[in-house]
Amino acid sequence: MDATLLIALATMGGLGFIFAGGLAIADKKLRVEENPLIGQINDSLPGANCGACGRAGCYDFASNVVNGTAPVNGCPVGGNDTAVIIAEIMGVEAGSTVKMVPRIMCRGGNSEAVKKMAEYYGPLSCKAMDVVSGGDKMCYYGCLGGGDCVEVCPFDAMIMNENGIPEVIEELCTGCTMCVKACPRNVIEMHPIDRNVFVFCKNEDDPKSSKEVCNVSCWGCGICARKSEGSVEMIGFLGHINYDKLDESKIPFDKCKSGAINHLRPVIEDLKITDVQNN
Amino acid sequence: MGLLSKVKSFKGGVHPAEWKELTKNLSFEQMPNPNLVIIPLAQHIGKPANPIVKKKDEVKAGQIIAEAEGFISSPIHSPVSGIIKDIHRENTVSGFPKDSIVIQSSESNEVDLMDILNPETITPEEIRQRVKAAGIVGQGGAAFPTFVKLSPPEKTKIDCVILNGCECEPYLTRDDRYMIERTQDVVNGLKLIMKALGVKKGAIGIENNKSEAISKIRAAVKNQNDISVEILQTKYPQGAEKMLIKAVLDREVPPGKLPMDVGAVIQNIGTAIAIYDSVTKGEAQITAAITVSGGGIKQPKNVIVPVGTPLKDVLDFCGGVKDNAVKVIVGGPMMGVTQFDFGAPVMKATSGILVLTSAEVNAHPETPCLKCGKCIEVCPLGLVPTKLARFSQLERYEDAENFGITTCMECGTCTFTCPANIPLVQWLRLGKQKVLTLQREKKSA
Amino acid sequence: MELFLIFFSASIVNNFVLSYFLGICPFIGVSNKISSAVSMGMATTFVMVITAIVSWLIYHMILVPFQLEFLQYVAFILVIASLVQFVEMFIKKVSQPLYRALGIFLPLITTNCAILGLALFLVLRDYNFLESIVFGVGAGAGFTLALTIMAGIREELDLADVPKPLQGAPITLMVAGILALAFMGFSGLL
Amino acid sequence: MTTITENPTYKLELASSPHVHSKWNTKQAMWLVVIALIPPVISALVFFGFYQLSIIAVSVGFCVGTEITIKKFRKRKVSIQDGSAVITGLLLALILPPNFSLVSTALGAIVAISIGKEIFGGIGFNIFNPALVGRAFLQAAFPVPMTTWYTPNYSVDTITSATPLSAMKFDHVFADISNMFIGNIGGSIGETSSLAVLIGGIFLLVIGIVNWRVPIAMTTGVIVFGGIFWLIDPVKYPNPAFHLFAGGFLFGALFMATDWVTSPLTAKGMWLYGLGISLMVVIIRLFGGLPEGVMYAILLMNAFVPLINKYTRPKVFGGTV
Amino acid sequence: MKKQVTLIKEYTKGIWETNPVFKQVLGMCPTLAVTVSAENGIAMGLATTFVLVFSSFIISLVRKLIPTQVRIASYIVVIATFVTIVDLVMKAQFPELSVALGPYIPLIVVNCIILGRQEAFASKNSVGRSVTDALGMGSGFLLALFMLGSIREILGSRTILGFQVMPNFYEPWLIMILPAGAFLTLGLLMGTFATFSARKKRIEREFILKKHTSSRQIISATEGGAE
Amino acid sequence: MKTVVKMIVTLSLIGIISGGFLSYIAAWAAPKIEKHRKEATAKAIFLVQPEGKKYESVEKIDFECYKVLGENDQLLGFALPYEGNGFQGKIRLMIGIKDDLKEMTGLQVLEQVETPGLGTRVTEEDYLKQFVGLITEPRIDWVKGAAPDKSNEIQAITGATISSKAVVLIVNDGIKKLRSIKDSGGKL
Repeated sequence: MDATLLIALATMGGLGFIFAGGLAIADKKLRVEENPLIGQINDSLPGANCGACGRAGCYDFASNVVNGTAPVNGCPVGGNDTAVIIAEIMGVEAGSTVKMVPRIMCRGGNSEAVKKMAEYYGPLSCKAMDVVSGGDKMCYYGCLGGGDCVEVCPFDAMIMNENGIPEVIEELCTGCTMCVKACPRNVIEMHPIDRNVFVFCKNEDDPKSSKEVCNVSCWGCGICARKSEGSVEMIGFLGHINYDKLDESKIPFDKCKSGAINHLRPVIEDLKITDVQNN
Repeated sequence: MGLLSKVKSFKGGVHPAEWKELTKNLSFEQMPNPNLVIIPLAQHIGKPANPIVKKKDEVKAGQIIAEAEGFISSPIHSPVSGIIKDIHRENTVSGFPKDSIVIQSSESNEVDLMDILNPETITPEEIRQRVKAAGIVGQGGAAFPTFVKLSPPEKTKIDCVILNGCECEPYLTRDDRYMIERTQDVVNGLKLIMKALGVKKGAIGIENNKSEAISKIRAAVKNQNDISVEILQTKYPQGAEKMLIKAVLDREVPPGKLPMDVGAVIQNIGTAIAIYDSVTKGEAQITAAITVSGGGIKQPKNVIVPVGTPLKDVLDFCGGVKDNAVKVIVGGPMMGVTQFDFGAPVMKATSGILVLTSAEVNAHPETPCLKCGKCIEVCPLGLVPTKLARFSQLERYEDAENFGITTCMECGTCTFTCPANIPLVQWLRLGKQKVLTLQREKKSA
Repeated sequence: MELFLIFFSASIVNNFVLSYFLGICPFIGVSNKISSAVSMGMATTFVMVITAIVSWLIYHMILVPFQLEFLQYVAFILVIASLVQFVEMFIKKVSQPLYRALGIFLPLITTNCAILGLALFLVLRDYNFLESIVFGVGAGAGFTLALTIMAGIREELDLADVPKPLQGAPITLMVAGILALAFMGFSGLL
Repeated sequence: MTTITENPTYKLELASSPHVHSKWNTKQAMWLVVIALIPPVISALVFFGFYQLSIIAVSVGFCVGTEITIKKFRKRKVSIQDGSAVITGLLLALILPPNFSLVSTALGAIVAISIGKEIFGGIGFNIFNPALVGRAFLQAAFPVPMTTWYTPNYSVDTITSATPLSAMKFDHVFADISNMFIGNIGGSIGETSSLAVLIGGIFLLVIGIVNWRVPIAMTTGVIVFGGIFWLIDPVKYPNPAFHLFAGGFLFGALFMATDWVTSPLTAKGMWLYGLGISLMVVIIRLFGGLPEGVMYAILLMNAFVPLINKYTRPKVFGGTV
Repeated sequence: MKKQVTLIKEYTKGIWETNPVFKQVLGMCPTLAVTVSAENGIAMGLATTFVLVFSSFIISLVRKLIPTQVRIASYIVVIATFVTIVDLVMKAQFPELSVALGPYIPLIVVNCIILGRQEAFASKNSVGRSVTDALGMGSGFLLALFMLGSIREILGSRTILGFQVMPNFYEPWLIMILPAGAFLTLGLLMGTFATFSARKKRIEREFILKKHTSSRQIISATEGGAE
Repeated sequence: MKTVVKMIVTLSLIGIISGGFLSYIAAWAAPKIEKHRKEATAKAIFLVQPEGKKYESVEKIDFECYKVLGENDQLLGFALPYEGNGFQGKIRLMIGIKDDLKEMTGLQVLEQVETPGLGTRVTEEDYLKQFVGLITEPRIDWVKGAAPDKSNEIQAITGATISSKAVVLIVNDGIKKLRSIKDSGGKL
């Protein structure tokens, strides 16, 4: 038995010696220089090389993260902890500035607001509607109401309201801007969450045209710009709020006939779930 | 006749119901000037024309009201005499509003004409200048400025001009009527084009369902050795440039290339007539010959209307629209655009106005793709529409590009065939636009 | 003929993935694109062949003569782990294109049960040296085949409206289940 | 826009081109397939008795029920009227052995629709033929009842019998071709009568619902591959005609392999697919452990279809992009 | 660098939150192969847990001594040693079980769960924490294997842990003890888990949504402006 | 250089420790494993030779075979572990046969990987007991669907014909091998 033990020790020791030596030499001779970030990220990964991320092993995933082709939270094994570490390595800061949320710059929904001339037949998707004569709404600037932004939101943070215009659920929104990219009309803009005043229109046409297609469009009368001492500027026939100089009290909301310049309705804290349940 | 053995064609395609008998035997009628004409500044591919008139200016019919802007552009002439009412954005038949000149027409029927030239002694350069000055654009639908087509780059060798008499879109009979009523002018127009390009070979491709036109044209070119009449199988989209070249010359135009690159120039029958008229009569392109047809119109007609006439006036001239109409289309039923605003005007390249009833449209609700492969079978360009549409739907534009989406010419055969009624063309058009945008961005970056 | 049967059995009838459940992790992980599936398959086949050779040698030259069969797991896995690491470094140094095409899949192979399973099967079935190599090639081919079919199906499923909870691993497993059903048609071929 | 005219009295549609449409639609095609399945159903009743009607009813019923349930659960539009679930039910019933347990039939139907189709997202997205998935599941779950066959027109004390294929495989007895053509043999409910299958199948071919390439490729393939072995040893191996009319070959070729969803998209692909199926059929029948291989062959080739589609994509007009 | 969580949390996360089978999709080979019966599942789960815990113990103990280049090789040798121990003990003491689990015991060596935990956790944490984590992961794995094994055994052989639970007229589905059945069951089980997670998320969302609709922030169009 | 030394030392050390530890465990386990194996073999042998009391390995042949001895050490017959191809993989049998090689005393299946529920039915008692007292000359045959009427026939299992057949073929092969040794004058 002693012989077996000795041979076993010798064999395993020998194998260990040979392979450690081989790897050591290989490490010295075959080392290839690369982006140190990859190595750092690789070290922070579980290293199981399980392929659960869909990449060919941890190293591949790490280099993909560095190249920007893989998300920092792409490793399901490491979970959240690993994601935070990787994000730190990559210098992706989270939550250092004010939260940005998307705002929909159009109110021309299914109600009387926007004129429709014909019935659209085809896939209910904004991007598809846009290629068929620009959708069935007469306005060529506003929300098409196909709900592409709702569809694309990875956090289910958007809903279509009863008026056929999308709405953001701020609690769920992470500010990923997917909806902004999905909108073929560029109606959705990112704004700091504390901004309250907006021009809810994108129609750049002359007053007559924009008035004709929509009741709630910016008619381009410019009264807000004239009275608000620089809080609002007119670019062409469309008002733009200058958020640097914004003074809410100066804006003549009651003078805007269409209500295109408006503020978000303040959150009414008391109106809670009980009310809805009663309905 | 021995025709069958000689019928040429291409791979793929479909056979939609023709409906040509509605207007096949009706001669052109001249429509009176409307009260108001709307002239979009972008009636052609390329840069929109630049207006040279102001509000309240008085203009005469045939007078230039907008100049060509750059090489690929075309000047625009006033189709009526009257007063400029406004220059602003108006809806157009493409479905998108464009900057337009609105003219209130007056009683006067006076037309400004250019000098008449002799087609026998005219030089190629003179033809090109006249075509440019007359603002002629291709009548095939794309509205490419004809002058540009007649001025190929030095290196490009062109050996054949093909006159496109296929008119493969259902309903439309304009080219058919032109070939029957103005047979000799068509041939003379072709000769002018051949002269302008210095080409010795000309061909007129006609689908074999237009027997009257075929026999008339044949008679007209009997003694011409340089012009041949090619009888083509009646199949959609026989009249597409690439398909026509394939059928007549057996050459394939590579994706992203022009017919010029394989030595061919295609011109529409209507364009040939316009060129002939501009030379022999000095007329600018201020009228459009269109077929007004479909089950939803009271009196189907072939009419010649002033460019800029609102659809409403044309439809009224043809007796008005029946109550069971569901679609009003400008262009053919396969590639045309549905209209929602009858105030939109007829443009230079408008070939027809169709009013269809639901029986003709034969629409069914969309169902999931069953991968039957019929769209692939009929696609004349060898694409896989079902995959491309799905890629475009899922915004996988890179894959779509790899599958050759930019080759698609939106001919509509796939959607026509699709038993699941998937709006393939719509998705393909979307994908194509996105891919082209992405390509441009990549290039500029 | 015997060799052919070993190859056929290892690659199709007793497919490692579909009837022995070996190498499931990469089968689920790396089967989302045909191109990477093929590369992964090639890399695995390559390592399988080398493993077959080396572990046969170690087992028959060292472990059996010294009656150390109980060390086989430790010895085999040490061999595989080091070998894979070594091969990876080597390819990375020698050819960058080859590394990108094949090498990046190598780390994934260390913990691929199919490799260790192969080594153990060699011992269990008492294959001779040549048979071992053929077995390695066959198993690799079978793995590549299963992976490529799955990748093709998954590329197709990317376009499908798969229910959300089933997306990813669950649908892959279920497709594998149906594939296993279909491969049952080959049972009894040998 | 000064010239917008007021809405006319009729409703206008805004849609993408083209604005006309061919006469075919999926729903129509599906119900025509159902019609084409009537001859095999009749042959089933003629040869195996009216009990088979209850199998068919249970199968169809559970297929339809499962589809409705899943669609409701997923909050998707229920599209049962397109007939696809009915077809799956009919196909599944027709490839089961006669006098099969109704409970198991129901299980097969549920599996066929849920695992064969709905997990992929419903009709159009499935990779495998749902009816065959159901049948393969049953074969694996209940191997004994699934391989218990009855002679046609059995008497009260049911007699089990071998199918021509198992007779060929295990006893080297070749059945009479004319009996096989008429259907007077043991086998699955709807597969035995080549005549009935041909009537339905040719109907589909003539009206152009199924592509002719797949059945023709399969027939060619089985004649060639089967013929090669027959020429090598006519005593041991059956002749090609036997292959053609035995088991579920014709049924598979005309109704199963031609399924739009699970067959390749292109003509070239269809040829490859058909030949692949027939090669596997011959191999499994002659050398495999199982007597019949059409089902497995089609399932296997279904798995290859995405790859076939990828590599037989038509050439883009005028060359590559 | 990392938030320190309680040991209890460290343990329970392996069972549900990051369950190695259902969430991380690791260790598929033994999961699928041995779960023909609940008993086999338990045995495999225990064996894996044993190896996992002891490897974690050893590796977290010596984690600072091992140079990175030979890290994987060293870990895997440690793991393989414990697997061999399990194998030998099983052969010696439970020969029947050893036949049933057959060639899958050695494959514990390459079970991604074990190497994964060593790399991700044991090599960075203290002994106590590593062992707790290993126990949690092991329990999660055991739970998953037991569930899968039970379902397959009940449907495939009408029994659970050897006791008949399904009535006699129930005809066992043999497919459940075949590879195909394993794949399908695991797929469905994972789908069910995901459905539950999704439902949990949806309920949370609906709660927020209710709050949202009651305090809607965008004025609807009909409310218009000043007119 | 220091890391190289460290690498080599670490890995070798781990290897040595592991090797030592495992030898220790193996030394403890080996006799037990051997015992289990013997017990399993003995169990199978006495199942196929129910009257046997003792057995010993047959020497000087190149395969495994056991002589089974009765109460008074008289030779009852042989127990032959033999394997061959089944439907899906190898089937390993323990064949019990009388010393004249003309009649079987029993059959046990040691290992098989047949289709569960179908092929695995060859391990069932109903099938195996057919082999008790079965005449092996000229060879064992099988019939399908009906009770056998000859003394060298067994009934194949419905639905598992191939596996049943395979078992018969393996038994025939094994007996043939024994017989050839006996015929060539070899000592069993």
